[in-house]
Amino acid sequence: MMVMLLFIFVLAMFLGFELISKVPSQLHTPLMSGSNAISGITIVGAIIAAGRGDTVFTVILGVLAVFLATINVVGGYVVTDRMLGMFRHGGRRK
Amino acid sequence: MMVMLLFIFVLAMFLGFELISKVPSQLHTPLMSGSNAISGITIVGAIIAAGRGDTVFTVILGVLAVFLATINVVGGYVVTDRMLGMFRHGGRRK
Amino acid sequence: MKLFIPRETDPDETRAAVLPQHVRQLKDWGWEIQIESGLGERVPVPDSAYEEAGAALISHRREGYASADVIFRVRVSDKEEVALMKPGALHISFFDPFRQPDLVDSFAQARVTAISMELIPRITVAQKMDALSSQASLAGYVAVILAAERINRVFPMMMTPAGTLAAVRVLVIGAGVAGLQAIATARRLGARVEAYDVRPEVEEQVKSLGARFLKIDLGQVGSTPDGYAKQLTEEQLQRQREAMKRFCSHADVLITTAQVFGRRAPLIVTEEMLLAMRPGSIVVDLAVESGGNVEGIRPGSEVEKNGVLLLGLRNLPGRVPYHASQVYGSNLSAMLGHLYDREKGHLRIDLQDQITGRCVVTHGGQVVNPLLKEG
Amino acid sequence: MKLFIPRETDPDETRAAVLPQHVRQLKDWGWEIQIESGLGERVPVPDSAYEEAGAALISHRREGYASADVIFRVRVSDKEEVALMKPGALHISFFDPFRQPDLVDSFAQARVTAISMELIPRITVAQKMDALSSQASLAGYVAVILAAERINRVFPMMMTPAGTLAAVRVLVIGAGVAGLQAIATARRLGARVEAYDVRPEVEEQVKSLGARFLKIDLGQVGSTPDGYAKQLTEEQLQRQREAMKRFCSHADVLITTAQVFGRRAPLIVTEEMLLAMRPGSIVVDLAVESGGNVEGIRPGSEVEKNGVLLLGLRNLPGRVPYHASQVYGSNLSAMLGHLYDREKGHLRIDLQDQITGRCVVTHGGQVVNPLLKEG
Amino acid sequence: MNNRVIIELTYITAAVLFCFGIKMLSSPKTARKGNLVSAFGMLLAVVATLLYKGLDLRWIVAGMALGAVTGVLAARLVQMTAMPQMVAVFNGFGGAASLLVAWSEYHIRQPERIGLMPIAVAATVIIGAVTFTGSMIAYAKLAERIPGRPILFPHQHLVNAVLGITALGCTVIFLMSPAAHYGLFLFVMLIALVLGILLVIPIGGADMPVVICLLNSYSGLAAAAAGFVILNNVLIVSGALVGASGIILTRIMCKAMNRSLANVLFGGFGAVRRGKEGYRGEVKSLSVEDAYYLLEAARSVIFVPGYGMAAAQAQHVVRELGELLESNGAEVKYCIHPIAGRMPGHMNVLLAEANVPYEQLVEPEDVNPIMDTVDVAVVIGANDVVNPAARDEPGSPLYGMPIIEVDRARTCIVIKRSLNPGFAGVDNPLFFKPNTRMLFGDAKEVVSALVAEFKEAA
Amino acid sequence: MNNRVIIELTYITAAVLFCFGIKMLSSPKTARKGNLVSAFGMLLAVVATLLYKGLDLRWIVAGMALGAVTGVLAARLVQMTAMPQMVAVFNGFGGAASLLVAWSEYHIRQPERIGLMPIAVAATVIIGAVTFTGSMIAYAKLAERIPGRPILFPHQHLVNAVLGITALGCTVIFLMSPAAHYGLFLFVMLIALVLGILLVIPIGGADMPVVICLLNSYSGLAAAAAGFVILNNVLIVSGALVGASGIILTRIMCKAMNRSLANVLFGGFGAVRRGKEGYRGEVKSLSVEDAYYLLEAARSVIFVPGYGMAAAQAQHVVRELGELLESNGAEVKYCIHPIAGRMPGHMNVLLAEANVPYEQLVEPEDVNPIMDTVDVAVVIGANDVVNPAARDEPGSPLYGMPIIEVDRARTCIVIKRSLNPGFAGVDNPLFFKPNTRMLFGDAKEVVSALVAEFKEAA
Ligand SMILES: NC(=O)c1ccc[n+]([C@@H]2O[C@H](COP(=O)([O-])OP(=O)(O)OC[C@H]3O[C@@H](n4cnc5c(N)ncnc54)[C@H](OP(=O)(O)O)[C@@H]3O)[C@@H](O)[C@H]2O)c1
Ligand SMILES: NC(=O)c1ccc[n+]([C@@H]2O[C@H](COP(=O)([O-])OP(=O)(O)OC[C@H]3O[C@@H](n4cnc5c(N)ncnc54)[C@H](OP(=O)(O)O)[C@@H]3O)[C@@H](O)[C@H]2O)c1
Ligand SMILES: NC(=O)c1ccc[n+]([C@@H]2O[C@H](COP(=O)([O-])OP(=O)(O)OC[C@H]3O[C@@H](n4cnc5c(N)ncnc54)[C@H](O)[C@@H]3O)[C@@H](O)[C@H]2O)c1
Ligand SMILES: NC(=O)c1ccc[n+]([C@@H]2O[C@H](COP(=O)([O-])OP(=O)(O)OC[C@H]3O[C@@H](n4cnc5c(N)ncnc54)[C@H](O)[C@@H]3O)[C@@H](O)[C@H]2O)c1
Repeated sequence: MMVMLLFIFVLAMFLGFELISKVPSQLHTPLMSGSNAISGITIVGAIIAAGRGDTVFTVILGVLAVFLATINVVGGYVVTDRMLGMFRHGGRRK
Repeated sequence: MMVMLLFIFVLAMFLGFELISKVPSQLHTPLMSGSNAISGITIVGAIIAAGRGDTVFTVILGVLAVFLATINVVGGYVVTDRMLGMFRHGGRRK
Repeated sequence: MKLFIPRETDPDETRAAVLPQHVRQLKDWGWEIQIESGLGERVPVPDSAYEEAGAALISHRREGYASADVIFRVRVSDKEEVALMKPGALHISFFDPFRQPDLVDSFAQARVTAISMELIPRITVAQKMDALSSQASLAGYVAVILAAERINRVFPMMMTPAGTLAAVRVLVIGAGVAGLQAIATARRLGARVEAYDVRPEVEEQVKSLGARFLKIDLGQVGSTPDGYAKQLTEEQLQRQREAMKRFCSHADVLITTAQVFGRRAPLIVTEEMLLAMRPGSIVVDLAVESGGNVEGIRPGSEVEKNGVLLLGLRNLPGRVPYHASQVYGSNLSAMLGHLYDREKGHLRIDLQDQITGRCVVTHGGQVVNPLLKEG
Repeated sequence: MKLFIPRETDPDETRAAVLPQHVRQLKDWGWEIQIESGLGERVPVPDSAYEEAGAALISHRREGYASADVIFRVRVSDKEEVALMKPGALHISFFDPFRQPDLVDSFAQARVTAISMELIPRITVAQKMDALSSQASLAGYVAVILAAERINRVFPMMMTPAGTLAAVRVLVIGAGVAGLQAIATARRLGARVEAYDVRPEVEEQVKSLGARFLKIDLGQVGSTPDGYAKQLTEEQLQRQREAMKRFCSHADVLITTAQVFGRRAPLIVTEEMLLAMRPGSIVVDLAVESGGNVEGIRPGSEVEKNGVLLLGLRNLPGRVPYHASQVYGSNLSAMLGHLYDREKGHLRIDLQDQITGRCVVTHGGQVVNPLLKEG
Repeated sequence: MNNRVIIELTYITAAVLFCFGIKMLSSPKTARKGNLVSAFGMLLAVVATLLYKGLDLRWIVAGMALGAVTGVLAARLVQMTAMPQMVAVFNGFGGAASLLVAWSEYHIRQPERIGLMPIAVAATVIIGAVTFTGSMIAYAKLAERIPGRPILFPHQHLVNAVLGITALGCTVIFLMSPAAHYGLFLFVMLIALVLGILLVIPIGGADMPVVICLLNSYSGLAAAAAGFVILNNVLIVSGALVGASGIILTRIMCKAMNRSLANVLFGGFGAVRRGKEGYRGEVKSLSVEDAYYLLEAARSVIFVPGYGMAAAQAQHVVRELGELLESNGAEVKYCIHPIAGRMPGHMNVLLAEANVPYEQLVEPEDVNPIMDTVDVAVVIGANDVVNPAARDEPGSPLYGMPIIEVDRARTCIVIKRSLNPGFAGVDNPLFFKPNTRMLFGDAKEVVSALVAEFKEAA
Repeated sequence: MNNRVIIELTYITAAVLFCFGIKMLSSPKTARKGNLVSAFGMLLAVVATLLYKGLDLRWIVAGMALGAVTGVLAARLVQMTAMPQMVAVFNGFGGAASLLVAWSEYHIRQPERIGLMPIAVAATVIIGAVTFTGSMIAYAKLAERIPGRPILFPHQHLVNAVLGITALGCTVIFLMSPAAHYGLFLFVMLIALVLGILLVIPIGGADMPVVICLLNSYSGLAAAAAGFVILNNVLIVSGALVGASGIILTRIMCKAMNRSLANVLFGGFGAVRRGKEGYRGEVKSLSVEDAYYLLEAARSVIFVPGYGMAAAQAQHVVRELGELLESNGAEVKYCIHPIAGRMPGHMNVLLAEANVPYEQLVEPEDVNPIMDTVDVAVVIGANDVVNPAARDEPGSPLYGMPIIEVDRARTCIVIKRSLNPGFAGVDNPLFFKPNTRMLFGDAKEVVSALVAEFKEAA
């Protein structure tokens, strides 16, 4: 099981390296911000941790995690979209 | 388990699509032949099938599979190497 | 069939109607070719070269005229010469029949078929016989070379240890065939080139040669179906001159090529504009033979006015006589090829043909050209 | 300090030693500037333009000479003029002191410091005063324009409906400053250009302009530390002529620029080679003033030989007098700037200086130039 | 760490090496090394597998030794020209091996109910079988054991469809209770073997490389499917990699032949359609990328510039494209029609400015006689000068004018912004010819994009 | 299919959407859509997770609602210029969330012995903690809550090393019997939090974007590690994707700043070295790719052509590069030194041939005064005309000659084949200046390669 997860991890890393190769400088920040939003995927773990309700303490940790991860996810996507929306108009590429 | 295998399968497919994008025409055949050799990875399955020795029939099937897969693997790599060796010298790119 | 090519009699004419390469080509068609001795003297191509190509040399043009089925010339023959030709003969040359009604009549009376190279329609299939284009293109080139030779500076920009030499500014008015070639040549030499034309579609063509197109709003201007420009109204001309004044004052070299088919060339550059130009500037007028675009220019001469040199030289293609003869000869051969049926070995003047019908002036003792019949 | 610029007396000279822009610059340094009326007449630049720039106009050169600390000229002053100058004055011009020992003596006797623009060393820091280069570069351009104006064909290849016009083939012999500029100009006009030079490092430079370099194996040829070519042995010259014959016969335009510093120009193109050329070809010899590279060429004239036009015109830069004066004036100003200490407001002739030491001919009543003292 | 973990980690390493190998194989500089990298990965995978406890190695080693010797000999002795068919054979063996692996697993495990394993078995067997016989036919065609031309028989379509549906139906029944239907299993295998033959036999010999490439992708999928059967990661990953990259490669190869995959596979069927409504035939436009593949594979290219090149000021990029094609090994000429452009010598001025050597400029008379041997003619903003109506249609206003007969080139790419006529205002049947491809857009932009494609691939 | 399988399949879909999202985000045309695609993937993943049986949704929904509102408000209300620090905050929260997830898992499971789970817990906590505090410091610096300049204190290096080793040691002890060492666990977490602060605080504000990008990569790794803790595929895949692509992006950003990552991270430490042995200082050469990143990010570029451009006949590609830079938004000029080349006007002829408009040609007098504002000066085969010795060294044979003072540009890229001197035979101290980068090679080849980089990225 663990080995398989490792397999998945390695493949995903490889894919991550392949996916982006050349990025125009004005996209550096949006790309960073967009992939930062993806790293908020930890929200999945947070939901599970919070939802299982094993102990009060873990629920607190979990809900806090959900809260923080949600900010990361939602804020990350919205801010990225805002940045990209700017380019559309005032940007230096038509 | 199966789901995880599927996950691996999907990631690998994705990676396969990403890996090659533009191939000069003189490399078409070598690339085909080289990746054909990789598809001989089924030799791993063949070895297992042949080695477990469950029934005579499956051993026969397995050994036949090992034989065929080995031809695929060994022949594939050697023939690819030969093709690529040709380019080095007489090839139209220096 | 017999072809005769007399030498040109006009003292200004340096071109020959054909070069040895054309003689060779027509020989292949089975024609008999006579040339008057000295035909290529000013090109220069020696008589011997024509002989080698298969032409027979004669020293009296009289014989040639008398026996020839076809006569090639650069400039049209005069009345006396026409009288020598045999009836049914074909004479191909530049003609300008509108200004020479008498000569047209002589051709008709002598029952000589006259083709005017100026009247060949400017359509795609007729391009290979389009002598106006081929000569205009050379004239455009020569105009720039002349200006470069006469002007007191170098054309290209040069950044040198002793300071930057500014590029010469060339203004081309009228970007037809000659104008475009002038633009191209000036650009090659590194000048800053601007151009102006009344026809709006020319803008793209000018830009395709890397020059700037000047726009003047004149309201509605059309072009005839043949691609020639229509004449402007006096008011439009006036507006054009106003705008032009400013452009001219910046130019070191001004080349004008504006013509309107069948009429006097429009007067575009006035004395006043010339005065605004810097001393040492050059003006070349390619329309000088049809009246000139520049006020005060004298056909056939170079005059200086307030330090500006006005070049009104005639026959600019004649300054590159070798190439001019080469393309003109090819135009003539192409015209003959169009009329001549190589299978049957005879000439066919089909007045219904879209090319022949437009450029034949007289045929069978009649003035047959629709343009001449109208006017 | 006072600067005087007389007008040129040589009837062939169209250039002026300075243009108004230089007057303006020197005024900024605090100099007082006098010019002889008519200085820019043939450029043409009117006297008024100089006056506007701040020069004082005088009509008698005598006064000018008498009071000037510095005199700028294109061509060197003659003995009578030298006699008018005040001792200690500085005279900057082209000079050619090797051929005029008497004049050198006059300068020495008059205690006038004479600087010869020809003797400025060809090192990187001296480039802005290098008048030989700046004029040679213009000459190279003019040579091509002259050829284009005179030849009977157009330079660029054109594929036209009336056949393909072959590009003119230009052969440039001697690819120094003038030769390179000739190559560049001919290439711009679309010619096929080939070039030849004895110095092997020139090959790369020729190719950098898109022309073909012709190689002739001559064995060992060197160049002086200044970058000038060494003289060839008679045997080498002979071998060169042999190979050259073939190249010349293909050329429509032949431009020669080969010079050897301080000696007669090498004779490269013989009568025999000229005979091999096609009628209508053009030969331009830029070395004509130092003896000519072409046999039978006559300095200052255009002669036709077997249909080949030999241009031996002198003073080619003088045919673009405006730009020629501009760069020459800048060279003079740069030279003066090198000698003049703006802080202290006086001239300093430092014979140890790597530039000054090489180009000063006479100073303090003595002939000080090392080259002249040797020979 | 236990044996199992070591094996799995080695598998991961092998998979990574395969990734690198394929990547490196697609660039000329690293291709040979890439093949070695991937071979090393394979070695690791095999060695790791041999570490499995409880394997009886005797037979395995025998089979491997025999296979290795056969493989090396075949690969070494085959003639250069026969390599493609060799690859087909190898590929077929790979498919067969996967089939056998799945069969043997099925034979032992005899699953009672539907599940992923029996599904995987069925998939492996069908794909493996088609790969095997298909590859063998491809081999036979290339080796000319059977005729290379498309072999057609009546109702081919129908027969294939019936066979396919039968196979599918039987598979479904089989999957209901796999263990109970050994016979059906064998029947499906048989049908798949026959299908492999029938699918490849109507395809022409010239298209075989594409078919082999596709079958190669299949054999990868078969291996992946076999991976699902025996629950083995490395099979799944490697098989999927090959399956995916094989499909991409197939697409690339089709483009280089200016064909669609469907056209390759089913081209043998049906009569060739021929429009008869004048020029209003079919206009086939292509993408810049497709044009790149065409040009990349071309050995001789002729550019035909016209007024559009001038208007777009595309001369510099055109010359650049020409240079790239030359360094790619193609012979490149620029054919200049005397009336191209809007003034005599228009094209000359521009091409001279862009430094195209005079030697590369040719006239229509030089090119027309050898036009049939030209791989690709690229018309850049020209129109009237390449209008075949001037040659073929006595009624046309252009009739009689000599043209550049690009319609006779193997392929003709026409770069212009629309189907609008040129200066003469005459419609151009060239745009509707079967071997013409329209590449719509501004000449400069389009040619720049082509240049970019070339540079990217370098 | 059971609930579990549906969830997992949805996770697969989400992972695929993330892949597409990241890919699309890296191209201007598709970036915005890419962000939406990835957001949709996230939605799927969240919804799927909520389907898990037995989850108590009340608290979760509350936390999510609150988080969503906060996130939207923060993202909407923040000023354009403050976006980067906002991203830093979000990123820190992500790291903290991963930390909390691992902590809670550890709290419940209390593993007795070493194993993958406790290892993953330790990794998550350490990476998550560093990400959290590091991001907060980055935020504070950018928002100027604390000074943006590098904050240095004595023995910084040593302190960090001691802390790092302590954390490592404690982690090892902790891993021996994790359940028994709750205190140690908290201690390690604390150290990691402190380390995050110490690592970022000495880095200058201008370098913060790179740091945030790196921390973003870390938070991806933290998520992946958390995935190992709770054995969840989608966390592992997404986290690994972000971890890997974040590192690539960090590298790209460093290159665009002409810095190495090490230089960014540790640049604050140590004194700036300064060579004093004449020109024999350090020559820094750079690759074509690095030069691309520099040029891509430049807003003003000056080309200085010299004889080498002529010799290589590189004028056409130079103009092309100029055009590409312009369409990339940079202001481009060509500064021509009067003596460049081997004849007066040599550069003019060539650039005119290549169609560089006269308007873009400038003289040294125009450029030198504004040289400090030029982002990149590209010297193409020039040498003597850019030799600062002519300005600085009275002993030099070139002394007194005006030069183009490219050494004063922000960055100067010199393209030539070697360090050999030019026509004047004088060595050039420019090549050893700190802001000079040598790009060795034939001018035409190098500039073509740069052009290719630009086209590839388009
Ligand atoms: N050579 C001469 O001396 C001369 C003089 C005058 C007239 N002509 C006439 O001009 C014609 C010359 O033939 P040709 O084939 O060169 O030109 P053409 O027949 O006029 O065709 C040019 C084509 O270029 C396309 N085009 C225009 N701008 C473009 C752009 N920016 N990008 C891409 N394509 C563009 C146009 O199609 P889209 O609009 O679809 O893009 C047009 O169909 C002949 O008919 C000739 O008679 C020649
Ligand atoms: N303008 C004139 O009229 C004139 C006339 C004669 C002499 N000069 C002299 O020429 C010099 C001009 O200065 P400059 O800066 O233009 O040239 P430069 O100082 O001569 O330097 C040219 C540089 O280009 C490099 N180079 C040569 N071929 C190359 C290639 N294929 N690709 C890349 N680089 C190449 C060489 O370095 P690598 O070998 O390392 O590549 C060389 O250092 C001055 O010293 C001037 O005095 C000028
Ligand atoms: N299809 C063909 O084969 C073919 C061949 C040759 C020419 N043509 C067409 O015919 C056109 C005219 O050819 P041309 O050069 O012999 O024309 P032209 O010599 O009659 O006139 C020269 C130019 O002057 C311009 N002009 C006229 N009045 C003007 C004014 N007041 N101010 C400014 N410009 C003025 C005209 O527009 C024309 O461009 C060409 O441009 C071309 O389009 C077509
Ligand atoms: N560093 C500087 O600042 C600077 C400035 C100007 C010139 N220079 C150098 O000085 C060189 C010479 O300049 P120039 O043009 O005044 O030289 P030049 O006028 O003395 O001679 C012209 C050319 O003729 C060539 N030549 C001589 N004999 C020949 C023969 N028998 N056959 C063929 N060619 C022959 C010479 O090699 C030279 O290239 C230049 O090429 C340049 O390298 C340097």
